[in-house]
Amino acid sequence: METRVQYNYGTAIRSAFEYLLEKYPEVFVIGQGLWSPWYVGNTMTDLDKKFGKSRVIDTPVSESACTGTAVGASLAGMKPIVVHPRMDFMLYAMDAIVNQAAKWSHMTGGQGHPGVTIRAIINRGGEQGAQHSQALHSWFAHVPGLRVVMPATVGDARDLLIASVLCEDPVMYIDDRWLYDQTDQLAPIKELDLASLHPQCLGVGSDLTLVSSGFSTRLAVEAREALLKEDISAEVIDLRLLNPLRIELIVQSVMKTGRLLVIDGGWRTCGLAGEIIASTVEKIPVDLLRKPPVRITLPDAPAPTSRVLEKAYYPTKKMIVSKVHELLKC
Amino acid sequence: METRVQYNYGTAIRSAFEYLLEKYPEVFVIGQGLWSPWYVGNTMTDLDKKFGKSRVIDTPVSESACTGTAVGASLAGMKPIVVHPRMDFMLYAMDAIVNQAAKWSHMTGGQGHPGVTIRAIINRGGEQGAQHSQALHSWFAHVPGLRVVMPATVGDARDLLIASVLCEDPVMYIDDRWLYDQTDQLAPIKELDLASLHPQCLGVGSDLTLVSSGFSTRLAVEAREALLKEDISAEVIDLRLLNPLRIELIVQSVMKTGRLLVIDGGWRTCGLAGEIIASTVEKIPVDLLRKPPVRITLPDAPAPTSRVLEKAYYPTKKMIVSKVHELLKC
Amino acid sequence: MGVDNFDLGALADPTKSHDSIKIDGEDPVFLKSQFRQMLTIRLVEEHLAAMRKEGVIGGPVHLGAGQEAVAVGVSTSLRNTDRIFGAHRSHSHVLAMGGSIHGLFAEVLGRETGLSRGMGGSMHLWDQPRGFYGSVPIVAGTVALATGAGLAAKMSGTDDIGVVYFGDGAIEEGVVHESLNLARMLQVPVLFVIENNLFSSHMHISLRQPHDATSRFAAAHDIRFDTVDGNNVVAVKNAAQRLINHSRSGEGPGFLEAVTYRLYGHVDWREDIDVGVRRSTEDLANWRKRDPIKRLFQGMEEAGIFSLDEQNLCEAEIRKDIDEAWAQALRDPYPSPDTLLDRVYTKQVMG
Amino acid sequence: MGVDNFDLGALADPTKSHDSIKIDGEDPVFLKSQFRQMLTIRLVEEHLAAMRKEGVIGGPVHLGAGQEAVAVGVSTSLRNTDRIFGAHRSHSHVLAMGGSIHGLFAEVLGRETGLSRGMGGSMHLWDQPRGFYGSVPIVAGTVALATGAGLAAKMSGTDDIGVVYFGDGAIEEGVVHESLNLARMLQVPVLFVIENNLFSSHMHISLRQPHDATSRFAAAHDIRFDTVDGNNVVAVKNAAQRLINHSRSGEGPGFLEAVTYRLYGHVDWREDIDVGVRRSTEDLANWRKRDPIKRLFQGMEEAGIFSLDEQNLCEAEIRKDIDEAWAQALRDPYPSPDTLLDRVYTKQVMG
Ligand SMILES: Cc1ncc(C[n+]2csc(CCOP(=O)(O)OP(=O)(O)O)c2C)c(N)n1
Ligand SMILES: Cc1ncc(C[n+]2csc(CCOP(=O)(O)OP(=O)(O)O)c2C)c(N)n1
Ligand SMILES: [Mg+2]
Ligand SMILES: [Mg+2]
Repeated sequence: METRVQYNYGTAIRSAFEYLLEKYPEVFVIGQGLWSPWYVGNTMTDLDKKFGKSRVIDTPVSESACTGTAVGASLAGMKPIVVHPRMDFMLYAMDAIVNQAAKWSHMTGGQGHPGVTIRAIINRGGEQGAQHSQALHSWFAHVPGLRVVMPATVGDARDLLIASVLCEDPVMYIDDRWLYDQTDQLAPIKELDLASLHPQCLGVGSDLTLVSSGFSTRLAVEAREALLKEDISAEVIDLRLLNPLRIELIVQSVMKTGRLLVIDGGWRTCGLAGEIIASTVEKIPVDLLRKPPVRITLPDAPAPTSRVLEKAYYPTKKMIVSKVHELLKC
Repeated sequence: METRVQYNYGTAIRSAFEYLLEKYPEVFVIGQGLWSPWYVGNTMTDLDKKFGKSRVIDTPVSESACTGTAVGASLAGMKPIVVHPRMDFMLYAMDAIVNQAAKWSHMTGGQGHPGVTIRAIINRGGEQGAQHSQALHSWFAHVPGLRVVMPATVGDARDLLIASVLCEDPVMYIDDRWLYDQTDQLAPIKELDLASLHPQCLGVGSDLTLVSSGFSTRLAVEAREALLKEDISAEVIDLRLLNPLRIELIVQSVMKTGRLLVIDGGWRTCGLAGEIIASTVEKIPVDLLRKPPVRITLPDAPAPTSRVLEKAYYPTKKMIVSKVHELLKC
Repeated sequence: MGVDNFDLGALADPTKSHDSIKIDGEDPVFLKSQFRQMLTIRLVEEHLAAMRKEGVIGGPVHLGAGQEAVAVGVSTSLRNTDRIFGAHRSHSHVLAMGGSIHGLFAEVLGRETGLSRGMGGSMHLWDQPRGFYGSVPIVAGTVALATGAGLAAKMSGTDDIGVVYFGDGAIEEGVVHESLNLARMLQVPVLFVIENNLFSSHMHISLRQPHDATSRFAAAHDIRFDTVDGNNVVAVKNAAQRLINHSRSGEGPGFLEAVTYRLYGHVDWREDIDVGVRRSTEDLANWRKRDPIKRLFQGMEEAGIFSLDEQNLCEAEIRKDIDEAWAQALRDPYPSPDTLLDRVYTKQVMG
Repeated sequence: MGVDNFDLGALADPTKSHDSIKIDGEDPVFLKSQFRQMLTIRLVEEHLAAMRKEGVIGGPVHLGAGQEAVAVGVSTSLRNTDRIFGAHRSHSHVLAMGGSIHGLFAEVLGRETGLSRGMGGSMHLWDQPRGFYGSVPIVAGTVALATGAGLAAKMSGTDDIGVVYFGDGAIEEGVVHESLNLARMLQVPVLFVIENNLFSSHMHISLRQPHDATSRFAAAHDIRFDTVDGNNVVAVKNAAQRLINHSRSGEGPGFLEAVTYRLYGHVDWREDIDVGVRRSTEDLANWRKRDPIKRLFQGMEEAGIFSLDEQNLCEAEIRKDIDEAWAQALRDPYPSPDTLLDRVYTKQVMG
């Protein structure tokens, strides 16, 4: 029998870094806070000491050049990971990500492969406010050429980071600090192929379909458990990969349940939740839908600071449960 | 009777600049190419000569600082317009737009008003390729705090630019060079209030609803005319304002027609077309939909250069007409 | 191409500049007010440190204790029609313009009566009536904004200026370099104040830049600059005044590099001794000898214009203000949750 | 802080440096190959100008005629394991590394046989087997990329270097300043080659920067630099060689400012005489006297190692190559429209 080891989401990420840095000399990590004990939680502790400061590089406050440097290194055969301790800071690095990394393969006729991994951390709450709380995954899902990964489970936190780094395309790996305390027993590492990754069903159900990714999946799983106690059976589908989006499993599920609720921790307009609804309804005969699909997202407002407003701002398990009640009414 | 004057889309924009610069001393324009005869088509010809180079400012190649400077000037009571001759270049300016302009009102408790207008030109085709062709309006529609305007008609090109500049919020005004040759007779300028702007119906119909904005609206209008010849009656709704999005008119129309086709010149995943579909189906009893809604967008690929690929890349009137045929098939 | 002054030398050496501030020729009344302002800022921040440690404050506070002479010295020449911008470490910038302690406290506590009406917390301050046009925690996020606010002043024909406080870390962001060039080309009246405290969070400047004098960039951009001991309020004041006069009289931007040190760590109450390089207990002890408040006190005491008793009295008065302001802020209401969407736009969407 | 050399002076003066190139001590065979390369690039670009004017070429071409000495001089010290990046005006950068004329033509015409397989056109070139890692039209878009490619070489333990060609406009983008600092701090083997042609599209450098010597930024970032007459291939070659040796031997980045001028306007075949300031007919005539090809010819002719006949023969051979390559490219197939989605990702999504 395989021996399984206990991890939390944070240490699972760290173990992926360790695996990559040990096995692949082309891997290096660059970003702000990598020599600090606090910047990225417990996900990179002492990696600089173990692998040296020339492979785990802390940097000046220069998101644009650091990201571009990683893109360039990847074109030259390295497998760099650039770390942004907050996704908000990446707004300085959009050219490197969107104009360069995402386009290079296409523009060069498939000859250039910027296999860079961009680790973007969602780090919200704690009264940090509008510039320190953003979850911009929908933006990156909009950009062809990027792969976007959003692990919800401890296992995916580790294995999808490895798959991202080994992938020859530019990958946005988006983790959420609200997940770091989740624990699980993990089997030994298997290298996965990102191009053949599917969404996963984290709980079978027949009354309705819940779709989500990242931290929202945790809420969905918790809501499913609460609903089970009321004899409501929700199917939970965790997206994992937002770009290219694979919708088949969701379509199948909604064909079965006839009801769809999408939960997303990003903004509503032109966001992921709307995309899931649109992609699903496009593919389903209208008479199989029992109710109009519904989404729970952030309200279309920047993140507030004051704790009372933060409480009103973020989706909760309770909101999901009560939306499900509405959806199942008559 | 009002006297009407002949404009094309390009000269209509220029007349808006002229009106604003003449009437409002707080208005100034800053951006690349403003002293050039070719950068921005015919939309700003000789404004620098008429109003002086200190109010019509050509700049170094520094999109980030120029945009931030306009944001700061607007906080201090000016009504600046920053011009980006290609939307692609704005990827360097995302911090100023998304972290700053979009958030300032909220973060300061409604005290700071960055009433800046950011004119972003979609300037594609002509074998210019992936970094010179982007239409990122869906991104900006995703960001609360920004207003996003996309004029499709000659009248809107003029009047919505004026409304954008007079608005106290940050506005992305997005025009498309493929529209510049459209002509119309315009009545004298009336100052509109962006906050009370609605989508407009550009052609009543009963068989299906076409929704679009910007250049896609031109395609939709042309397709409507072609369809009329086959006795197919399409309702065309032009969005005008993408953020905050106002969906009521579309919902009403689809309640009537039961069929929805959205056309958008941006990418598909997490884009505007999907949002329109999601927002509409959420609000409509499922049994009123006769067919699953459909969208026509760019394929999820960067813009190619080679002319044969360009031809395959961009939506056309023909594609709309044939999609409509499918939608109406039994 | 020879450039001779890329390094701060003694200005960055914590064993230097422990001497009392030379106050010859300065007005005693004025000096006492500078002292009082600096002490107020210090005590306010110490209070915030304690309350954050206790958990009463829910969000991060970036304390500038040790750096008070910069904002106080610069603000001497500012007025409330100027347009001043800060960053994540901006309590001093607001208070030095006469900002309300209660307004700051209420904001840090997320109350409706706060400077930003409870929508900003410590990292997003707004006090426009006093000339403070806002601070935000995106590093370098306000540098171009201040340039624009200065440009606006120029275009309106006033002699007001833009001001932005930023750090030795912020100058590593490309937008700062773009802003310096743009400000210079448009001859914008804006003062770039760099509080060079030698650190960007855990990273000493030697880990981030090949030289520690950031004014080398002002030189490269042809912007008039000065470099001063940022823990000497008189020196800061005089240099700022010269640069501000230069901008007010239409001669374009200025750049003031004030070398200083923060006595707390990067965020909250800790000292960050264990973090990064060159932030040793010894260094910190030395920088404490260079405390801008202590050194001004010594200078005034030696000149016979101020005494320990006066200082104690002053301190007691400030503490009373702080206690009252804090107590009031704790009683103040939070914003109502149903206002969450009210300020996303200036006007709500209308029918 | 004194900096004494912020301005290009005579190097930017079109009435100066009309003299023939001094070739003392240079190998004649080598010089002739430099000449041939420059002439090839010139004739290729003149052909492109004509074909663009005729409408045979569908997309924009940014011609660097007049600037050939830069790429040719620099490439002398490069090898195909280096990692070279360009921008919108990069025909010369590819050709100087031995890139195929036919590959370039086919690319400009959008054919499958092009350097980028018809997916890039003139503004997106790729020739990795010859060390060319790509060019793109986003101004300054490749500067950080080249830094990364240089870093990769260093990490792999080779003495290959990164190289990036960019312009006096590009240096106004913040990312360039960030890259200079990062390259310096990580001691990256990368050569920043700035082709200072005094213009960014219609804007003369005096409208955009307070000084015209961009190497002042290299100085501020503590990067070794040199400034040369970019129309003198020998001077470029020697300066580049020194800086490249410095990088190859592990001493970090270098910065080469080559002052030059483009004989065409910003884009396509026009001369842009009417546009902007300081691009007068007179200036252009003077810069033609400073033509890098003409001046090398003169130098070689005066030294008795080259003649008009030899030049004519050389030109005829090149023209033949060009005609053949063009004819072939016109016959080559376009990419098939159903490959539109094939290269968005390296692998297609699988079942
Ligand atoms: C764009 C961005 N990058 C990184 C950070 C994280 N960060 C917050 S403060 C800080 C240090 C900035 O140093 P400096 O500008 O010297 O200011 P100081 O903290 O010394 O006052 C950093 C890196 C951020 N807030 N924004
Ligand atoms: C980010 C961005 N901003 C603006 C442009 C428009 N543009 C194209 S080339 C150019 C001039 C660049 O000048 P320089 O770097 O000196 O290169 P040169 O054209 O002189 O070779 C500009 C502004 C662009 N392509 N990308
Ligand atoms: Mg600092
Ligand atoms: Mg140039």
